[in-house]
Formats: sequence, C-alpha cells, structure tokens
Amino acid sequence: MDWTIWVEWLIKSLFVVFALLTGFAYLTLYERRALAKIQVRIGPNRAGWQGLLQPVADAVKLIFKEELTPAKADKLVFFWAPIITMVPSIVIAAVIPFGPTTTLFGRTIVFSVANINVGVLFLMAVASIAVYGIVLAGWSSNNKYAMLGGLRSSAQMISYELSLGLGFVTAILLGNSMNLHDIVDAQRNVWFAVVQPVGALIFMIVTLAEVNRAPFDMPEAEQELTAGYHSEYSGMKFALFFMAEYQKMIAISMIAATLFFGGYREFWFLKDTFLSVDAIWNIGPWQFQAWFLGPIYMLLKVVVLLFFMIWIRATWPRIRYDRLMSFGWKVLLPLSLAVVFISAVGVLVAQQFDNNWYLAIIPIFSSVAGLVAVGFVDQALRRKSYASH
Amino acid sequence: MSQYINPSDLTTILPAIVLTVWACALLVADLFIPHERKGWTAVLAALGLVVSLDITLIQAGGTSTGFKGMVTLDGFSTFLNALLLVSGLFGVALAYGYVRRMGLERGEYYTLLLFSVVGMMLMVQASDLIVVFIALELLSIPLYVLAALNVRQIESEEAGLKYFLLGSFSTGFLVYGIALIFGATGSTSYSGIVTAASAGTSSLLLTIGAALLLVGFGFKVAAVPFHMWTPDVYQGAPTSVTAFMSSGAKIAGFAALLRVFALAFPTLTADLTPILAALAALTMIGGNLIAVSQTNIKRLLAYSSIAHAGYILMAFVPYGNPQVMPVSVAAGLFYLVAYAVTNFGAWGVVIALEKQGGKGLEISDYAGLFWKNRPLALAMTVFMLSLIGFPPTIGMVGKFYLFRAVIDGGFVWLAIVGVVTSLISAYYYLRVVVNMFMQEGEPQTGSEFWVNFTWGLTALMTIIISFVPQPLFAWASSAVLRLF
Amino acid sequence: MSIDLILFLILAVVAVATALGMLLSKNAVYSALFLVLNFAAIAVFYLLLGAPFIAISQVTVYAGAIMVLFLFVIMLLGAETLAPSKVLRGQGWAAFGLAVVLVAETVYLLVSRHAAVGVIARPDAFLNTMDSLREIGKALFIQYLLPFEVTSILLLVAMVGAIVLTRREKGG
Amino acid sequence: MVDISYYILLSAVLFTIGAVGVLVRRNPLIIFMSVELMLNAANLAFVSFASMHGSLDGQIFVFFVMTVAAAEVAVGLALIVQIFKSRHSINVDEMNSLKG
Repeated sequence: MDWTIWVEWLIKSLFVVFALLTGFAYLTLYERRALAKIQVRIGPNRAGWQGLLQPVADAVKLIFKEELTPAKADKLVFFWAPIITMVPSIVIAAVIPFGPTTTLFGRTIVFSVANINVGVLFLMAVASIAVYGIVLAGWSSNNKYAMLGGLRSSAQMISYELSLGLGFVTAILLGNSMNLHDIVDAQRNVWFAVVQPVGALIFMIVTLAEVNRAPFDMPEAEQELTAGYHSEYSGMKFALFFMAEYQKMIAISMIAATLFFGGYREFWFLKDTFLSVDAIWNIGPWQFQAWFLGPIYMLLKVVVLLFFMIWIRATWPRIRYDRLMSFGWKVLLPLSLAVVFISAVGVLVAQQFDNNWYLAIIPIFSSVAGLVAVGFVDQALRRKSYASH
Repeated sequence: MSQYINPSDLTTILPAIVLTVWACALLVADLFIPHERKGWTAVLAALGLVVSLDITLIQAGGTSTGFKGMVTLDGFSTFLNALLLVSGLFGVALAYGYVRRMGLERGEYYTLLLFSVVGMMLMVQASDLIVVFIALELLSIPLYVLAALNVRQIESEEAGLKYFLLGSFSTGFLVYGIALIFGATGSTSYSGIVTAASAGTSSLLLTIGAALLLVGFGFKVAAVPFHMWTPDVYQGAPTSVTAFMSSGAKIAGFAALLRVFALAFPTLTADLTPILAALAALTMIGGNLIAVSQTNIKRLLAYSSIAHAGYILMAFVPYGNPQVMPVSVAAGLFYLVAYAVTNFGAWGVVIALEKQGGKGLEISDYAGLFWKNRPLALAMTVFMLSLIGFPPTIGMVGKFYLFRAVIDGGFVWLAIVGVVTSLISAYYYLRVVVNMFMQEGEPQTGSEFWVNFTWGLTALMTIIISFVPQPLFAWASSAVLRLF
Repeated sequence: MSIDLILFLILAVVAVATALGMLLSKNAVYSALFLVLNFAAIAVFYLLLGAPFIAISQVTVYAGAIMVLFLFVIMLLGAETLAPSKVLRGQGWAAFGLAVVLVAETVYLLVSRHAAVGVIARPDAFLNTMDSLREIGKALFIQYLLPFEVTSILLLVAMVGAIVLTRREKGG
Repeated sequence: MVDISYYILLSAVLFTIGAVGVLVRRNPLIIFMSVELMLNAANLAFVSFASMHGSLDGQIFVFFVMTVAAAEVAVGLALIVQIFKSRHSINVDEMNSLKG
C-alpha cells in the first residue's frame, strides 16, 4: 500500500464530511424557505442575500447558548448520546458512490470512500445502530417525556427496519450485486424505480420513518412529548441531534437515489450524449471523462428527493402512534415481502428466457400488489377498526 | 438429480415435513375456530400426529440419507419417531380437557406442541451437529412458551423463565462444544468427525468438545449435576405440558446423544466412559435421594424423572464396547419406551386429581383414593410399581435389560448402584400407594374421557408388555443394528 | 511484535474488559452497552479473520437488533437497577470452580496445541470478498438447505411464542 | 499473522466470563446477556477455526447461531416482560413462589 492511497482516502473522506456538513447547514435553510413558500410566508431572508447566511447565524447562536445537564441525568450517557447519534449519520455515507470509476493522474479512482462489496449490508448495519443515540438520549435524560420518545423511536425504527431491509433486497436482486457501484451501473438503461416502482415507494416511506421525519416524527411529537428524546438537550448537544437529523435526511436521500434512481448516472434521456458520465470530452488538447458530472447528477436527485420530504412535512398530519405501528407491520411488511417475491420471480424469468423485457412483469404485478394493499388500508379505515388490535 | 433438492431428501424426513406443514396449516385454521370450540384444534393436531405416525410406520425398514448427509432415516429413527409421535398424541390427549378446565385453552397450545414434536423428530434423525443444534432449539422454544402458558399463575411464568434461562445456558455449552469439535475435525457431520478422529488428530480438543456437548445435553435430559431447574419447572408448568416435556424432550435428547456418541465419538471411549458412568451413578443417587423428602406429587415425579435419566444414561456407559453396545442401546431404547408409557400414565393420574389453582397436588391429597375411585388408584399403583421396577410391570423388564447390558459391559458396580437406588426409590413410590390404600381422605377426582383413556391405556400397556416384552425388544434391537 | 499482534492484543483487551464490564455493572443499561462494545470488538475480529459478511451480520443482528431489544425491555420495565447480587446456594463457588477449570483448560489448550495449530493466512483483501459472499449463499442453499429451512420454522415458532406470551386472549 | 490459538484462548476467556455471569448474577436480563456473550464466544471460535481450516462451514454455523439467538431473544424477552407485568419484579432471588 503506497502513501497515495491514504491521500486519496483522506481527500474522499473530507469531501464526504464537508458535503454532509454544508449540506446540513443549507438544508435547514432550504427547508425553512420551502416550508414558508408552501405556507405562503417569506421565511428567513435577512441574514445575507436571500438569507444565505442564516445557517451561520444559527450556528453562532447554538454555540454560545448555555448547555444544561439535568441534575439526575446519567452524565456519561447523556454526554455521549448526541455523539452516538451523529457518527452513524456521517459514516453511512462512506459507501455511497458519487461518481463513475475513472482514471485520474494515472490512478484508477473509485468515487466512494470505501468501495466494499458488501456495501448494502454496511448500510443496513449502520442504519440499525443509528437507533442507539436516540434511545440512550431518552433514557439518560431522566425525563419521562424523553424516555417515552426514546422508547417510541426504538420500537418504530426496529419495526420499519424490516421493510427497509427488504427494500435493500429488492435493489440487490435487480442489481445482482451487493456492491453499490454495481447497482448504480446496472441502472445504466433503466432506473430501478421504473422496474420496481412499488419497491421504491415503500423504500421512501420507510426512510421517512427511519429518520423520524414527518409524518412519522413520533419520537419528538411536541403535543404529546414536549420535544421527545431531546427535551433536555440544549446548546451544542442539541445542535448535534439537529445536525444528525438533517444529515440522515441527506444520507438517506443519497441511498434512495443510489438504489432506485440511478445514483450518479445521468438521466435516461441524456444517455450516450456528451452529458453522460461515461462521455469523453475533448477540450483543446485535453481529453477526459466527464466524471465530474456524477456528483452533479447526484446532487440534483438528492435535492429533489429532499424536496419531497419537506413537501410531505408541510402537508401531512402526524400519524397516530398505534396506526404507525400497524401500518408498518400489517401493510408495509407484507407488501415488501410480496414485492421482493415478485422481483425475484421477475429476475428469474428474465434470466431463464434471457430477455430483459420479461422484467416488465415486475412493475405490473407489484403495482397490483400495491393497489391491493391500498384497498385493504382503505377498507380498514372505512371500518374505523384500523387501530384496534 | 438437482444440486439443490431431490425427492429422496424429502422422503427421508417426510413425517417431519408433513407434520410441519400440518402445524403451519393448523396455525391458520385455528384462527377460524371460535374460542369455545378450541377442542377442534386438538382433534386436528391429533389427526396430524396420526398421519405422520402412519407415514413413519409405512417407511419402517427403509434407510436413506438426505439433504447432503444432514439427516438419516433408519430403523433407529423410525423406532424413536414412532415413540415421539405417540408421546405427542398422549400430550394432546392429556391437554384436551386439562387446558379447558384450567382456563388455558388456546389454539396455539397444540400448534406449538406439534412444532416441538417436529424438532424432536429432526433431532432423532440428525446426522450433523448443525441439525442437532437447530432441532434442539426447535423443540425447546415451544416448550419454554408452553411452560409459561398459565399467565394466571406466577409459578408457571417463573417456570418458563427458569427453563428458558437454563435452557439457553446449556445451549451455550452445546454450541461451544460443537465449535471445539469443528476445530478439532474441520467438520460437523458425524461421518466427517469420525473420519478426522480416526486419523488421530488433536484428540484433546475433540474430548473437551465432546464433554461440553455432554454438559449441554445433560441440562436437557436433566442429569445430575445439571438438574437444578427440573423440579421447579416441572412443578410450575401446566401439568399437561410437564407430562409431554418430561417424556418427549428426554427421548429426543437421549436419542441425539446416542447417535452422536455411537457414530461420532467411537474413538473417545477411554476418556468418556468414566465420565458417563459417574454421571449415571450421580444422577441415580441424587435423583432418588432427594425424591425421598418430597411431599408434592409433581416435584416427586420430577425427581423421579431425574433418577430415570440416570438409569437411561447407564445404557450409554458401555458404548465403546462393540460386543455389548447393540444390546445396551437396545436396552436403552426399550427403557425409553417403558419410561414414556409409565410417565404419561402417572402424569395422567396427576391431571385427574389436579384442581384449579394448583390444588390437589400434595401426596396427602391422594389419601383414600382407592376407596373413592378404584380403577384410578389401581392404575397409579401400577405406575408406581413400574417406576420402582417391580414385577409385573414394563419398568421391571426395562431395568432387567439395562442391568444385564451394563453387567455384560463390565460395570457391575454401576448395576449395583442401580439396584440399590431402585430399592431407595421403593420407599417414596410406595408411600404414594400406601396413602391411597391405607389413609382416610376424600379425594376429588375429575373424569375426562381422554385423560381416563390415557391412564387406562398406559396402565394396560405397562402390564401387558411386561408379559410379552420380546417383540418390542426385538424391534428395538433391529432398530439399533441398522444404526451401523 | 507484528502490527497484527498488537492490533489483536488491543482488541482482545477491549473485548475482555467490556465483557467484565457487562458482568460487573450494577446498572443493566451499562451492562447492555458494554455488551454492545464487546460485540463490536468481536465484529472487528471477524474482519481480521477474513469473514466480512459475518462481521457485518454481527453488527446488524446483535448490535442492531438484539441489544436494542434488550435496551428497550430494560427501559420499558425500568429494570436498570435491581437488588444487588446475592450469591445463592453456593453458586458463587460453582462459578469460581467453573472459571478455574475452564481457564486451566484453555491454558492447557494453548500450551499443548501451540505447535499444532496453523497460522492464519493474512486475509489480504477482506474488502473484496464478493466471491465468499456468493459461496456462503450457495452453501446455505445447497449443503445447508435443511438447517436453513428449519431455521425459518424456528423463527416462526419464536414469533408465535412471543405473541402467545405477551398477548392475552380477548376475555381471557 | 496472529496464531489461531490466541483467538481460541480469547474465546475461551469470553465464554468463561459469560458462564460465570450466568451463575453469579441474579437479574435475568443480565443472565440472558451473559448467555449471549457465551454464544458470541462460540461464534468467535467457529470463525477462527473456519479460517484455520480454510473452509466456510464455520461461518455458516455462526450464521445459524445468530438466527437462533435472535429467536431465543424474542421468546426470552417476551417471558421477562410477561413476568414483570404480573409481578413488577424480575429478580430471580425473589422468585420464591417455587422453593429453590
């Protein structure tokens, strides 16, 4: 191992961390402005041009705020909980590819911090330990509201993790690999969101629950639990939770983009044009691959996906907790199982006949399954016994 | 021939597959059976057991291996699977009225029982330690749940928890033992182990592994000194569950142990025989001595079952001696039948006398039973005599075969320990009998057809087989011979 | 001392220390957290031993699911601190004896087998083991098909069991 | 290059700590965690031996042990929750409705 690989790793890691941190800062602004527009308000526009310096102002405020630690709190865990929440939200981005493999300065560069072949499993592992921070924050605060928030979040995240994992399985089946680079490359011709629309939809619903966003933001439902697991947090420690939430949003959008929306690859109508990430540009004496388009496409897709999250927050009421749980277990989980089964059958049939058009049975049958599920929910809601056990 | 699965794989474990599918279907069917008619679930469960038993008997005489050598079908497995399925039937019969009377009636009771039987059958057929491990869990987990089923009685829940904690503790030993065996031989299949072991590599790791395996199984079959959980669990669990698990789990545990030791560890005789002999002696002495001071019939029978684990363990002691071994294993199998039949009968009588809230379980509650309900008292007498090993009962015949095998194997002292402890046991078993005949009392007995049927049938079997033991013993012997 | 050995020793110290921490903590939450750290250390060992799939499964299953459930139950029941340990019926001595025996055994194992056991080949590129992943998949569905299927039944039974235990029948 | 016997030694030490934990602690949750530690020690031994033998079989076994552990946890925690609901105490010492 020569020293250049360390330099490469360092640069890539710094890039990812930097992207997430600035992304977080401007996502807050983005959200506030977008929410304001939806609610016909103006939103923060005073600090700097169009409020672009607002995140800086927020940061200064949070840093100088007094930090309180409840007297009967478990000091050690109370201190570590925000950090434990924060770290997975950054680490999870390590395996996400943000550009095609290319040759730069005579070296082959892979555009992800860690190009591991069990990348999807890595995502699963990190997603599954993300719950610790919230649970521990809730417990260590020695506050009933915080505790209930922590309990709710752990139950909610564990429940929705099943459907999340099945969403990963769908992508693995279609991409025939657990390596995220391979999965992205397999979407060269058609996005998995097109092949498996129901799977993509389930995945996006589940990610909302995994990052505790509206309408699944039970752990911090203010009418019921004050501020949930971070009721007792203030100052920088609160800022860490805040950061973690928005970074998770970004990371999970990146994952959704990678698994279902072609990741860093160009949009389908740009295939084989000079705007494709595989295109070779000739500018004067230089000839190079347009790899730098990869991060740009990724950014575009992430921004759109984030907008959907914000849009949902602006327009949807919070779901009642018992309904949230029955929705996860009784609707999403069976539907995800059906979707995985249909995908597996479709892939198998396509392989048997060696004709990718047979993959068309996947969207057809899974849409039927999805409609059946919607029908069941509708029936249950009509009978008003949806929540009863 | 597919590389994944072949018809011969399926036929090898066909009875278990049928029972599994039946249990899954029953799980669904139970949803449509109204709460007042849960008896139907029991009937359907019994039907499944009968179908599976039918297939087992049709398959009798066939031998095959399946699933890449993971399971074996042979005379040994047929014999024990039949015994396990009959135990399952007795388990359902005893539960049928009991769970309703005690207010425990839930459809899942029977489903879990069926799954437990599937685990036992797989354990009997396993020829790879990985299957032994998973089958053991499959038989145990339903039993943990069933033991804790009576949510109205804290004893039941505590029994479930204790059983669970000790059970998973013993699983830890089992898994570590398998890990060491795998390390020593590079394989978990019996044939792989024996191939590697006879090549003479690293026998120390293998010995430690086998010893840890023995510890793990020791917990499951309740051998002293791994028996601490038994009395509490047997007492706390609903009696119908206790009856089933004291027979079924023990049969499956001993069957797997027999197969593992006979097939995988023939090279370890020198190291393991003394341990086994000591274990058997300790179990007989310990179980019988503590039983003397018991006043609760469930605890008494619990210690009695510990003591009988000791007697069955005697069958293992000469396993390294190729001349004696077939006979001793046959004796072990015969004794398992004797124990199962007698045990179900005795627990059936206990169920007939048990009242709501754990009443009617003291030995003094049996006072005067003979004058109140003669058939029941006579049946109980038969079972007590059989547990002692007194003629004319199946227990006597079983002990006779066992002691003969052990003496043939050159362990006269062990046979003497067996006889002496049997004499000790006569004291406490006869105390129950004396209570029934000589004391004054007003015992209340329930009368449910299937419970009566169970104790009646087992009492008849206990006596009849003792007069004509040869066919059964011949079957057991042939079963054993096909093991090799 | 090679770098590998130093790494091993550091991790081994972490693993043993966290295991002891689990054992000695008064507070069940701390016990659970120590155990999580222990599982993480063991996951790193799996990586060193060239088993990345197992390592990641370890994190997902043990740290991500099992221990979260433990924490959940501890918090739900408020069972953080129960009465201090009382040693019952000579179990302490039994434990001490067991510990001595097992440690003696392992030391003996170490000394006696030191010559016989092999040295692990350095798992060169543990990052690139898609092949081993495929191999594991194939092994599960060919050689170990039966245990795999039985495991699914086992999970079903566990699920039914847990529901039977925690959910009372209506009116029951 | 670490000698495989170090790994086995480590796994034996962890197994012992787990076994001692089961015997000396009275809180069923901690007993249960100790059991999990024992299973993990066995898993470590399995993976070490698999790497020594150069075979995947040991890793497969670990996979099964993990699944079984998950099943056990589901049932075990359900039992503990159930007892707690009816007793509000889960200390094994206080379980004296059954004599020792």
